Amino acid sequence: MNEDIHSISLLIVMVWPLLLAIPAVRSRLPWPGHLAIMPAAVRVILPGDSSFELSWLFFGTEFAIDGEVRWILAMTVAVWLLAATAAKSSKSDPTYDRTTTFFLLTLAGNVGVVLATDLVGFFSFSTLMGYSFYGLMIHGGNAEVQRAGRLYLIFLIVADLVLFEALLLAASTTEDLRYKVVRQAMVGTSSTQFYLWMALVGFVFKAGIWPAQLWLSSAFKSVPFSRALLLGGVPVSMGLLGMVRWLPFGEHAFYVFGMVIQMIGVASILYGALRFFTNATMKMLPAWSIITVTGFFMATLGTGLVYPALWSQYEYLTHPFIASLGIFLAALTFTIGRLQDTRPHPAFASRKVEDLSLWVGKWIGAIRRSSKDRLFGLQSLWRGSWLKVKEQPQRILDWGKPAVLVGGWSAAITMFVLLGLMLAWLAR
Amino acid sequence: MSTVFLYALVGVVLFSLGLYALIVHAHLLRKILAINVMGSGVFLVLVALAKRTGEDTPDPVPHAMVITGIVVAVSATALALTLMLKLTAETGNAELPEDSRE
Amino acid sequence: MNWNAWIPLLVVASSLLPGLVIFSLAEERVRLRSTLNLAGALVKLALVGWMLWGVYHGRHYETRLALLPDLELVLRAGPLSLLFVTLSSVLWLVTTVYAIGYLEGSPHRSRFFGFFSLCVSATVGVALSGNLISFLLFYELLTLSTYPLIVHRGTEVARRAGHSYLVYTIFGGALLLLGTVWLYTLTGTLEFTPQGFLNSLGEEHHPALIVIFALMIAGLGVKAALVPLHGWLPQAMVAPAPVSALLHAVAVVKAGVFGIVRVVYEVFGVSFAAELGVTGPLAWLAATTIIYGSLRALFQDDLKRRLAFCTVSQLSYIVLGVAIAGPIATIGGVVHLVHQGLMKIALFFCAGNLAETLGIHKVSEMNGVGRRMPWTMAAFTIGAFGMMGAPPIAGFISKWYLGLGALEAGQEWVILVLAGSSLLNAAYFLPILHRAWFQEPPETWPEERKFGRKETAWALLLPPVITALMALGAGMLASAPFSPLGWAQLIAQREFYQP
Amino acid sequence: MGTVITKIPWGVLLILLPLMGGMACFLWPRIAKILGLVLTFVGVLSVVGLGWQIMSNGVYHHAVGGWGAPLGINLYADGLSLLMLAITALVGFGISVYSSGYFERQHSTRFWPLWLLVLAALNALFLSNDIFNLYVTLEVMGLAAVALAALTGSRDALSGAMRYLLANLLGSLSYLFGVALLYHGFGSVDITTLAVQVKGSPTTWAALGLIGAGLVLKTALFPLHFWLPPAHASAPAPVSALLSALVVKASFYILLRLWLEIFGPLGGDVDTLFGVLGAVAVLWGSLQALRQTRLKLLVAYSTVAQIGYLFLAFPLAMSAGVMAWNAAVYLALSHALAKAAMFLATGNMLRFGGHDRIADLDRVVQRLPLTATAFALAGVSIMGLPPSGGFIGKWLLLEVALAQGQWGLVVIIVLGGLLAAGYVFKVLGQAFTQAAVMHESRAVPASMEWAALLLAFGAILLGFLATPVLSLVGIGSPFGAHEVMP
Repeated sequence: MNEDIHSISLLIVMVWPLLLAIPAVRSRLPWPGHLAIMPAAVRVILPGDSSFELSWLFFGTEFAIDGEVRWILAMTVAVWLLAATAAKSSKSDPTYDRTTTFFLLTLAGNVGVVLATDLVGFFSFSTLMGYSFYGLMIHGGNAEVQRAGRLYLIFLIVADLVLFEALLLAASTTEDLRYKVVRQAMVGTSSTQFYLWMALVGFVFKAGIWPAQLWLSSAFKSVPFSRALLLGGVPVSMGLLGMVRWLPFGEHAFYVFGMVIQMIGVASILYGALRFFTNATMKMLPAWSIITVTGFFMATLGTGLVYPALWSQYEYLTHPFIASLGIFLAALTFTIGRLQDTRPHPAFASRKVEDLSLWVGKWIGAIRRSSKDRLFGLQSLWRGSWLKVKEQPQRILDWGKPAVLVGGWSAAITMFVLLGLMLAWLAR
Repeated sequence: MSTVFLYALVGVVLFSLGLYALIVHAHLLRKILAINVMGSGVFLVLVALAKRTGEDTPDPVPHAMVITGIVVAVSATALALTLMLKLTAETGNAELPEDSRE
Repeated sequence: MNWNAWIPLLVVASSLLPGLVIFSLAEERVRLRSTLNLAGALVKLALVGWMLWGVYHGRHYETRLALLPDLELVLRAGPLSLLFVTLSSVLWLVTTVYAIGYLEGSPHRSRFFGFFSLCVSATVGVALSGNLISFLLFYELLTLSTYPLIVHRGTEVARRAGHSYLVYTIFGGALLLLGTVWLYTLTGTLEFTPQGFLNSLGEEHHPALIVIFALMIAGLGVKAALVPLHGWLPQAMVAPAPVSALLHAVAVVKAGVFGIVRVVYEVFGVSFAAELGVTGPLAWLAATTIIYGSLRALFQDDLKRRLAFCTVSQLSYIVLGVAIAGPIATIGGVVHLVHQGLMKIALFFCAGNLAETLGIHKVSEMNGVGRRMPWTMAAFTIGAFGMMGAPPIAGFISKWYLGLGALEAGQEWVILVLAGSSLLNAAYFLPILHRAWFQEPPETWPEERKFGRKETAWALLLPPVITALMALGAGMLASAPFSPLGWAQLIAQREFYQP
Repeated sequence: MGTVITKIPWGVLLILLPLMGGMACFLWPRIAKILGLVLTFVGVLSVVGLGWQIMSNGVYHHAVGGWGAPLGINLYADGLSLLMLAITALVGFGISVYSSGYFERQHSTRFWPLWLLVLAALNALFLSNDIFNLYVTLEVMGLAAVALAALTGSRDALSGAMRYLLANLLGSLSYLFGVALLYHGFGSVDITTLAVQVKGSPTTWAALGLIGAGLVLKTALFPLHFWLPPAHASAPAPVSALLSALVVKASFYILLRLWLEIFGPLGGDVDTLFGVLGAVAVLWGSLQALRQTRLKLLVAYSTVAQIGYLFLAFPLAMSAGVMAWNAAVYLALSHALAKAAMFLATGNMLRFGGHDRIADLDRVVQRLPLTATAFALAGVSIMGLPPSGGFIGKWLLLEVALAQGQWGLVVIIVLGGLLAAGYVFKVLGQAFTQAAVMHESRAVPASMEWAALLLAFGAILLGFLATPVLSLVGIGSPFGAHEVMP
């Protein structure tokens, strides 16, 4: 009985936003964004793991929530609540009403991606999420936004194609496409290498990791903050999540592949840092920090691929990390957006400052005053988890493996520099 | 060379002459006459060949055929002449017009 | 007399007879005509449903009529035939509703609906044919009954399109006839048989069989719009929207593709065809068509022409699935027969709605139509994403099976073709969607008709929405027992790869 | 009941009734129309009766007046004759119905006697079994047909009829000469007797040359087709129909009979020549038809092409006799129905619009939907598309050609169908233009439209009757022993 309720609640979590997305429904509701995320929020709080199977959907698929997923779902809830609030605040935006549909569709896709337990489910919902997010991103935007949207779309299409190939490879190897099975199955077959590269390229594109960061940076540059704050939580985090779920971590050592990922990580850390130093405007801060942080994450993933044993040990940290990353970035973007809102945004020149302060008026001051502390708080949370991961390179140091050394070193230094700079900037 | 064969040969010659005339002459009356000449040739052959059995009494069947043939030829000639007259009345010329539509 | 022996004939007759009656109806008898049409469609649907159920439980429905000594007109309902029959009869119903709305008040409607019903009868006949000669018969009937629909508008352009349609299809029909007769002289039978009936022919006939295969594929390829035989299809888009929707997305073109499926699987037999070495070239031909069609679609500004080239490209997915010659790819190909039909008909309905309601014919005029006609464009969006193979829409399932099948058969290059095509699909569909949803609408539409508060008439709005939902459902509910996918698996199991 | 039917001498009735009727019509013009209609209908019934007789008793023999061969006249009918008679009766009835609405009083009085005369001659021809009788019937039919062709008295009609007459007479005389030679050689004109006695000799060869040329000329096989288009195109519609559908077939029938019984077994390369001429005829006739701007000429040239098809069977019959002849007969039957329908439909358009310029036909075609349908259905059969009699015939022909590896003929058969589609749709395309201009038109009676339509339906229906028809044609084995089908 309890099982059933849990299962049904999970179903509601996913279907609810889709229902609300129907124009006739959402236009009659006062807070559609918030309402849509509510079931998910409730489910995060409710204890207990659960799953439910839909044998008729696609080729038969299953959705589940467990400890790891809960982290991500929590992040999703937080990010979307923030986004819904931000969007609600800018209701004077003439496109608000129509944006809401895309908003809700993206949300539904996001929740589905988080809860999916197999590759097909993940892929399907990430498609929904991806394309709806495009709509959300560019709706009513100026030429610059459109350009960013176009870039995003191109990367998205290519990524989906490539992932589809990976998916096919996986499906031709194993009938059962649940993450765990795939991970085990995709080791040591003739198509393994191809699968790995396809999945890597796909998610690098989706998550805007260097060298595919172009769409991400231009999106941050042009998209209004109420939507830009989703960039970290939606495409980037889900991209990283996908990588964690699709790639066969902890099963087998992939030296070359792992090294390449590490190099990507390092390069993107360096790139992000460099951009941060040279021409970072306030608005672009989150972009460069995202790139750096994802680089960091990549370096770790690479390490995990090279040393499966290590990965098995620290695997549990990945989900919290992704969760904190999403929340952190969303909060960062939100804050910066608020701070900058005193200047009219180019995309929405008619926006009035008074409207903004109606509901977060007090908050702005508070954030301004205490942003330093709050961000510290966030960062310490995040760094706390991270430091545990960081022990891994330390161990590796002991083993004297240079590749890992590079990863660990860069991670540490970059994180440090990044945090310092950000704090300094904000406190200015 | 028997008489019979001579007759037959004359018949063939008549037929050929008629055919030749039919081809070369444009005037319809000449064409009709040519046809008649051809017919006579055929009849001559038929009559001649009636003696094929070599007996004194010739075979009656070809004769019957010739009579039938003559009847047919007469009616055909009548029809042809009528047509010719009508055509002449219509076009003022007793020749077949070049068909403009072909 | 067993009733079951007449049901296939009744299915054909259920559209043929109303069609013939409709011809004789006066132009203004709208109600009677619509009633006849809809009644025919419903009766057909009921009969098809009955047969579906029966065949699923292993029953046989077969009509045999003498045609020539030793050759009969055979109508047989097997799983494969029923797939196509069901598709056409369901879509006939929907399209009839649409056509009634679309042609309201236009001239020559009796003629139109008459030929329309004839077309459907011919299509159903094509689907149910149990041997090649029956197939040929209905195939040609389809050619003939489609022609009046293409030239229906009677403009100079329409006549030229009709002319080129005839040139292509009559030529194709002649090739098919030639191949069929030749085959008959070799084997003395034309009956569609699971795994084909040519295995027993000796080695010395193989060159002839290869030529016969080429002849038949060329003959069928005309309707299936294989490059370079596709030229008529984009031109035929001058026909009224319901015609483009049902005939050029489903009935006519599918008849060609369906024929290819029949020829490869039930005449030659797929393993024998592979042994002859003819499936390889066919696969390449299909791949070329896929890419070529997509490339051409990119540069079309006329919406229906763009869709037409998309059809050219998508049809060859089916051929490709067949030519890969493996069980999984077959499922992909066969299921795409249905999926492509659902998605493309929705797209054409939408194009028709735009033309009829707003006077929009070109992609460049579509700025902001999503705001004026949200439901129509929502259906269009589903169709377009389906064409790109985005989950969870039907196209994804087809592509999935095609890709898997290619991998299984060790033909990895097919994956590249699929990827390339999807990329191109995205390149020509997404700009349309972008315009429709994200661009500002113009002050006035080219030729707007008002329908009160609705975006357009009900009869025009429901069909695209329903078909789009069906496309969505076919993808999401792919594992359900009577889904197109489930049925395609049944076909592969029972007819193509039975032990 | 059955015995009564089998006892009546249907064959004699088939000849006598129209003959007497023709005279009666001539004597009492007022009842001509009614009498014509009734008699052609009785003709249909008589053929049914004859068919019953043949099916129950086998081949039909009747010695007229009690005198048998070699002195008297023998009537003879096997499956082949029966089918030809049947198609004559059917098409004839259709033409009669059509004519009852078509002709005005002035022409009507002349049409009916002549038409019944043609019908009597045709029936007699199909029932004859001796070559001289065939000559007589051929000549009677030919003369009456010429008179019919000249019926309207217009310039074109007269010159067309004149050409027709001259060609006809030339052909007949040539045929008669051949008959004379055969009689000289073998002492009989009875086909059955001749078949037994005939041997290869100079006389026989000369006879073959004369008879063959004469009949080819009358059948209008390329290159001797020159007289056909003007004659058929300028005659009144029902006359064109009967000329194209029946009269031409009569001489082909004689050629076929003589070939099967007398000349075929002799060997030689004549069949190849026929095949080549047939092939050229198919292409030439079709191309000419495509080029025409006048509808009636188009249809007439189509006849030239279709006759070519019939001759394609000759070379193929060498090793697959029954099949090839079946194909030829089927093509002949379906062509008779289809071409009659086509000419009648053309007549409707001509009457309605007052002209037959194809380019301006659109407004006519669109206002005569039944006629357009008739033309289309007939066209389907002419093109050899399924389902139609033409398709069955073409299928059989193709099958034989392919089985023998006669690639040249295969190409011709297919190409001919494509070209036919070209000229048929050249006309049908007019049905779908946006013709806005109204014009003076003359009403077309329903009987005329329906006659054309029903004949066209017949051509289509023939596509489903292959089995019974082909078993009928086998009665009396006109094509020799039945071979085992492949």
